[in-house]
Amino acid sequence: MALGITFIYSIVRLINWAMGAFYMVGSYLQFILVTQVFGVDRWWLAVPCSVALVFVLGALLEPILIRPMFAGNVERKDEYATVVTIALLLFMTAVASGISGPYQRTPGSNLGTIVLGPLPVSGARFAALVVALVALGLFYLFIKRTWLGMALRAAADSRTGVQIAGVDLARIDQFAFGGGVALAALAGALLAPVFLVFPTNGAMTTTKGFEIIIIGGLGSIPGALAGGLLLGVVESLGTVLIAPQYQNAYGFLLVLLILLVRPVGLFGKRLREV
Amino acid sequence: MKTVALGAAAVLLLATLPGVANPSLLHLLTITFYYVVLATSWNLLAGMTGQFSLATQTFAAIGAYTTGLTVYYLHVPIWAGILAAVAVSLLCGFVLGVLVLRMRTIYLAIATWAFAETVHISLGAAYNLTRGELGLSVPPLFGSLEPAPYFEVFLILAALATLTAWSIARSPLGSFMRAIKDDELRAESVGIDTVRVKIFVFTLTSGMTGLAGAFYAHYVAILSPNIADFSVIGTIITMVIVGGIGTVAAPLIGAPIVETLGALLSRYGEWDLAIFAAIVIVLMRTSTGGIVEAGRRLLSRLRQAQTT
Amino acid sequence: MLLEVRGVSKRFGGLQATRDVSLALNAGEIRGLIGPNGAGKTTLANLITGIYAPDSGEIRLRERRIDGARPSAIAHRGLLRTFQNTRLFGNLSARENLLVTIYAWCGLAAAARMRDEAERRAAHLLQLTRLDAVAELPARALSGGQRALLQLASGFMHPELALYVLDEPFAGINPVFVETILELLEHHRKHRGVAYLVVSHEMEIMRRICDRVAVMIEGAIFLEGSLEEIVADEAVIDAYLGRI
Amino acid sequence: MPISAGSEALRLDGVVSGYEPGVDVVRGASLRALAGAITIVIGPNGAGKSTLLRTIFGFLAPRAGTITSGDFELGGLPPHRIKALGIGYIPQQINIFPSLSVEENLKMGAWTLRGRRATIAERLDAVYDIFPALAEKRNHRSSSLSGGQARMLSVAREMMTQPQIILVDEPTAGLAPSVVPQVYAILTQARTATNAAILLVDQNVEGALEIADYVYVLDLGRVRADGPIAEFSLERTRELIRASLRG
Repeated sequence: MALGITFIYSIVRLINWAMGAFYMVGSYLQFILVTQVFGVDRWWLAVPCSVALVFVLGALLEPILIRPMFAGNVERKDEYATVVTIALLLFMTAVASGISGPYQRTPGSNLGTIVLGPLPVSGARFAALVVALVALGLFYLFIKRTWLGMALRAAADSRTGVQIAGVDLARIDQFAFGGGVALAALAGALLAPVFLVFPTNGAMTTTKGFEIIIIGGLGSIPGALAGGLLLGVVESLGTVLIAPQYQNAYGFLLVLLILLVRPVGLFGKRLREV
Repeated sequence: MKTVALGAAAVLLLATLPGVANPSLLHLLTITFYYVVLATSWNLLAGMTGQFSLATQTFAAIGAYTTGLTVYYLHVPIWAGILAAVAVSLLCGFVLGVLVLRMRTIYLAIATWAFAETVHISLGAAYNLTRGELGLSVPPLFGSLEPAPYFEVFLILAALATLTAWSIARSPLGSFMRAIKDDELRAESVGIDTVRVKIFVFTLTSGMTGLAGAFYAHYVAILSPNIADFSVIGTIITMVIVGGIGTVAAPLIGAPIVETLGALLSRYGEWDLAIFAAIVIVLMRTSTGGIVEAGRRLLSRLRQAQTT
Repeated sequence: MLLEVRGVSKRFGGLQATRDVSLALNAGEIRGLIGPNGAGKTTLANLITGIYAPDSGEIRLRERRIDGARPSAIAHRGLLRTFQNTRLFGNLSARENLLVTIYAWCGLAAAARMRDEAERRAAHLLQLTRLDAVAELPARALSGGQRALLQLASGFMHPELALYVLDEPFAGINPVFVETILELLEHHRKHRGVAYLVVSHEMEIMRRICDRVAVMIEGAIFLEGSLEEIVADEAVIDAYLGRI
Repeated sequence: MPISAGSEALRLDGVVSGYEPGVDVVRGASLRALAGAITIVIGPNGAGKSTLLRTIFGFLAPRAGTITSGDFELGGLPPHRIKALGIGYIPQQINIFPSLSVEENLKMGAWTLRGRRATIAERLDAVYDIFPALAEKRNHRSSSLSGGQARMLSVAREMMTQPQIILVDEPTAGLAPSVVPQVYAILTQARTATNAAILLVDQNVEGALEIADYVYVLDLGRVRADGPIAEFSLERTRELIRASLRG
């Protein structure tokens, strides 16, 4: 999730507040595909389909909602991006609960409980971890080995530079937006059996994503990975050592601590804005 | 002065309403006034100063739960609970502001989001303390839940909030705030201590929201984490955008429209939020002056079309 | 001595933007700063006005260190600047753009007391700059020349303005506005002893107004003197030819 | 669109452009660049030289006037379309992608040729021949390059597509003196080898005069003087600079 937010931010230079909504859509698509089309045993087939559909959705929405920001007719770009993506979040959440109601659903899982060393782990959780790692590997290969991946990395370095090289920046933005929300949908689809499917199920993951970004530093991909790890450790430690019901508060305390000692995050650059 | 007199007249006129209106209308208006306060504080912060907070509803919840919990557990009088609520929300606003407002603007939005969702979830999770979704029972302010006196209280709160916003907007502080929104680096170069102004506004609006939240707690009587739901900030943003972001009148125009529409659409489920969100997106793409400005433009275009 | 810059260096990544720059200005002096593109003129302006903190060296305003201080604190002491691409508060009216400077100086507590004084100064400047007709328009609705003029005028609102750093104040400006700008500069120099550091490539104007000119090349001050002395220096011409 | 030597590759007529509304930086510039020739634009700071190149490459839309290349009107096209027409732009700032390796940077230069593996490999070899320093560091991150090497890379990157028209803005700024002749050698090589039209904006007037074929002097957004290189001796140029410094 944090990777998706960072991915969009580093290229399109905006925070997409609606990430949670795409997570939610990913989980709903997974639910529908598993229960209506593929069946529980072929859940792994449903995952790429859900992700691909959300990618298309993101790529379709970008030109309508985000591109006007760069066309020069928007006076305050940040304000525009923030309000529009928050409105999009509310819109998608409201439509979801309008259609499906507030019920919590689950696509079910064909995986039983696995015992890993001393710890029993739910199969679905474990599968989510494995698939997420595989997907991150593929994402890494895509970014490192393909022309498009190279252009995306280049655009994160310099938006002017890629235009000079002859890249159509509008297409890159569209792809990056689609790709970023597809990453959110991947999380949504994989975690659907664990955290269930309901209209606001993306909120918690988005919050974790933002916390990770402050911890790791805005716009830094290694920061996102390290921040995620640190957040996970602190939350589990807090759960074990203090009290489990405040699990979500530990992360925020960590954020406050980071802001106090190193406001730009672990991997952020110290930059005075001009 | 004329504006103040006009406003005072409108408040007095509204104050007589409980004599004639039915309770459900009074309830609707009471909630509208509550939202006017929240929207005004968000508008001061985001609309006038350019600092996007996503935690307005959270400060309302902090205010509400502070008074709720102190009254419930410590059995202090209600007014002491409300005072504590204001103090705690001011303090939270100040600390968060000091930590975040030195950073680039976007950090405030990210940090307040994380703050808002953490508080929201923790309120539900701290079941032993807050009774979570079951709701904390809070004594009503006036002994009964008869809406008329609450209507008057929230009318006064909304009027005070609007008066505050109005006088700030016309004061040098108001020009500092709008200067920061327009060009923070230049504001700093001209000699404005931008960090101090931002922290001040953030703290002030946090206290204002906390106060409204505290009174709200003693109106609804059963307090649940819903008060901090993200859809609340969505509603607030919608109200301000519809009313014309950055103008003092925005909440006064936006809140009644959104509340009334919401009440009319409530029987169809949550579709009202979808409609509001769609309106916001359309307004952002066409006119940031809000619905009045958009209407004015449409009218003048129609008139032009007629004359040609 | 009004301003003293001593051995100031600033590095951005691999680029040494300024190296060991020293510069001194007296009250009421107009100093020009010229040099080829990328010579570090704007960086120097940013260092003096607190937008960057220098890596080494010190900057003093009336004997007191200001390097590393926030721009607002430096502005408070009477050192203001304009920006190369005119920056204004676009949604504030022209009049409010002027008022903000004075309120920022005196602080909110004293603002009410200063109100009449501030309004009077603003009205006077609006009249001088012939912007009174557009005083109530938002600054973003003004023409390029009007905007440049307003940006400049906003600094003169400061009651204790001592040094005004002007970054390309004449670039792309209609000659009519240029004359008004020059009148303003001269007026405040004569009556209040305001000093100016002017970064500009409009040589004709620089020649008219500057007592002395400093040439910056590759981040360092290469030569100081009258414009005649500078033009006569073969090494400066070499530098402009790109022969370092 | 092959262009024969000496034919007109690029033509500007009365071009007006600028960044801020109401402030024109280029104020009615007219000039042309011939194929197989280096045309230099010199002039004092703020004359609008860089803005002129940015306008040709589509980062700014001209407010008036026309920019034509052959039968194509370039004014108003986005940069990637202009690049696709065979026009390259080497901007003033060092233009590399620091998080990409040196070779990836060069490949990005060949974006419009992507998929044509053989051509790209050929061009890479050619570029490495000219810049052995880059060949040595081909798999390093380009952020590890020195300032001079980074400048070399940003020039080399544009050579990957062998553009018919090359817009060059201050290619030697910040370069060690020893590398400067090399950069000029590349430009002259491009002129003869691919018959490209080169429009060069340079602060290193002396160096640029040595390789130029035609000279334009720009001041305050307009062409003040122009002529073939023979008319611009070093003496006359020094006098021009002196005059403009004098105001």
